[in-house]
Amino acid sequence: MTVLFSVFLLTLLVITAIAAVQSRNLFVSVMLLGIFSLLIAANFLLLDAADVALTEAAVGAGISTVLFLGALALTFEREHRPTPHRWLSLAVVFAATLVVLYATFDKPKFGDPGAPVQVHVAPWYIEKTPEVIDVPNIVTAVLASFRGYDTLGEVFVVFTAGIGVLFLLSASHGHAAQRRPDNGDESKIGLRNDLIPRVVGRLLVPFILLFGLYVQFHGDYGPGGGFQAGALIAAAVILFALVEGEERTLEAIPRGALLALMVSGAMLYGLVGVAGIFLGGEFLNYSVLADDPIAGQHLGIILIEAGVGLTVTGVLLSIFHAFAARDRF
Amino acid sequence: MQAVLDIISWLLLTAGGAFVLVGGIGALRMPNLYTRMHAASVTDTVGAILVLGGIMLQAGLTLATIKLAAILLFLLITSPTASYALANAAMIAGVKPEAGRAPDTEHDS
Amino acid sequence: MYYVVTIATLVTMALALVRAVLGPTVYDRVLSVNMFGTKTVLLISVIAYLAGRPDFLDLALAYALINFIGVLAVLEFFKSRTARRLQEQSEREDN
Amino acid sequence: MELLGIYHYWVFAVLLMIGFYAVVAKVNLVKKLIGLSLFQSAVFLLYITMGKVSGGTAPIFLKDMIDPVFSNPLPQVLILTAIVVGISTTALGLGIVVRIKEEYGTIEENEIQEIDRR
Repeated sequence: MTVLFSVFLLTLLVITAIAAVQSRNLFVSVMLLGIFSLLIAANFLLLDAADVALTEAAVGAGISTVLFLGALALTFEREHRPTPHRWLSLAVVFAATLVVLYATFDKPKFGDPGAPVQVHVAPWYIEKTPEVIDVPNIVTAVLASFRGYDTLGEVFVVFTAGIGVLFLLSASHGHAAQRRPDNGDESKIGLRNDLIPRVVGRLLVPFILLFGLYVQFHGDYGPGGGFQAGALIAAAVILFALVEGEERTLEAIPRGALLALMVSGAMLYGLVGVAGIFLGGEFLNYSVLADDPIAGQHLGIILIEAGVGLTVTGVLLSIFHAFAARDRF
Repeated sequence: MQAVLDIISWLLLTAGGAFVLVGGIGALRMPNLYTRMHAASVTDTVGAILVLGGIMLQAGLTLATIKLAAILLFLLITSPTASYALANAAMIAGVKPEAGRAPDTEHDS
Repeated sequence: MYYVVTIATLVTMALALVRAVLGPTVYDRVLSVNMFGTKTVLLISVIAYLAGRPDFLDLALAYALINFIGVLAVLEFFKSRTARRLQEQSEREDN
Repeated sequence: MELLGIYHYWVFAVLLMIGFYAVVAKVNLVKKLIGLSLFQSAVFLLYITMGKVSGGTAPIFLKDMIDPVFSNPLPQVLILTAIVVGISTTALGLGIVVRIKEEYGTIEENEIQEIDRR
């Protein structure tokens, strides 16, 4: 029965994707992308990937939509030109689809416990997690401890992407340096003058922050962790910015603080690794952080998850502010 | 006792499913934006109360029930707010509510 | 019994998707995105019990909160666009 | 049932190619980025699909579990980080698009090329 639900959701997924690509109105595409994200997250859940579904929920439906809209506000809302050489592209894509479809017949059967992916390292992780690390969530254990190097790399990629966006969007305008006159008229109609969303938004922000912290620190025991928590906390601050305005958000958390968050998160991660070396272990070996190896692992995981959370929050919020502060012209 | 609870929760779940479905059909079939919004809000409020209430009865007195209550509370706060903001935005943009089968005049703009 | 609710929710999601694809106004699409979000919350709560994993409810909670932010962001966007249009219009009339 | 098992992979293939079509055929740069995120999501779906074990459950120990079968946690770890990296890189792409719009006044690829040729 669950398989049938999956099939239904997957079919909806394909319809959404086609509609998103086919629409000439970019708003519509972005909104359909939001629906796409909800659908694919439901699919992840049916495929037993609760942590991934939570990440997709926090990132896809909220932050991704906000960022795309921020970019659309600075560019155009519609595609101006019809697709050139449409039939040629379709033919190429069709041929490529046939090739990929042909390849799918050689894939191991869906859900086969004997498939090559399932027999190599994964059983070892599942077997060793209770014994070596002793946290209930195996995904967190693999993410933070067994494959700590990978995650360190990912955190630095996120960090670099954030720095890149800040570089790109802090440049001043090239030829047309006309500034938007700062009159208050324009925002009279916006959400921040609308009582009901404002009150409800203000009411919800602390709860989302609290939930973000819960996800951050409950990540060892249930679905959650630094990446999800970072995205959730960033979403809470974005909600605050929507109902209270950019200026007040920047008063509460100035740009410098966001930059400090980004840097300190990545630094914290790196320092935990280096601390392992100084205490006589290898880089990112948490067992030496405390007298008891398992307590050391727990401490290490909490610290690096905190680092991940700080960096992700800082980067996503910096990107949001960079888009929002850019003048339209 | 357990059987009674089960029956009540099944009734709630089935009724919830029915309301959700009716709201969905309404959102598709109604003639213009405001009527559709009316149909859609049924699924967000009554549907959610019934479905989550049914699951709560199944869950009994556990942490899960508290989580379900929190979900229900947030849904009951957020979805009317979203509906209000949507109606407000549409109104300002000039989508007027009309009686009868108003043709959809304003297309994506 | 969970199956009945799941199927009803899935069908409603499909109907909402049809509405999102058909439009015709952007506001109809926002409406269906919002509806889609709340239906996903219900779906996930039900699936959590169907699979016997109550810890999945965290996900439903996250969805209920995040979906609201997405919808508000879209509406804020439309409102500021409408405001700009109205302003341009009044400036044109002044001249 | 045999076909249902392979359906996930088919959806992966079709989604991948829808994203690919948007990237190669569309001239609008934002649309290309939308295509890119669809492409990304297709790859995510493939990984998670491969990690599923029939009769398995999410790889989180609960107290009252007796001899549980877990789906593969490794693809989930990879994709979890990839989603956040994906949104950061998409944001970088959007940043570049915004700068292109400011310099060229357009985000349609062929118009940009025309301006460059002048």
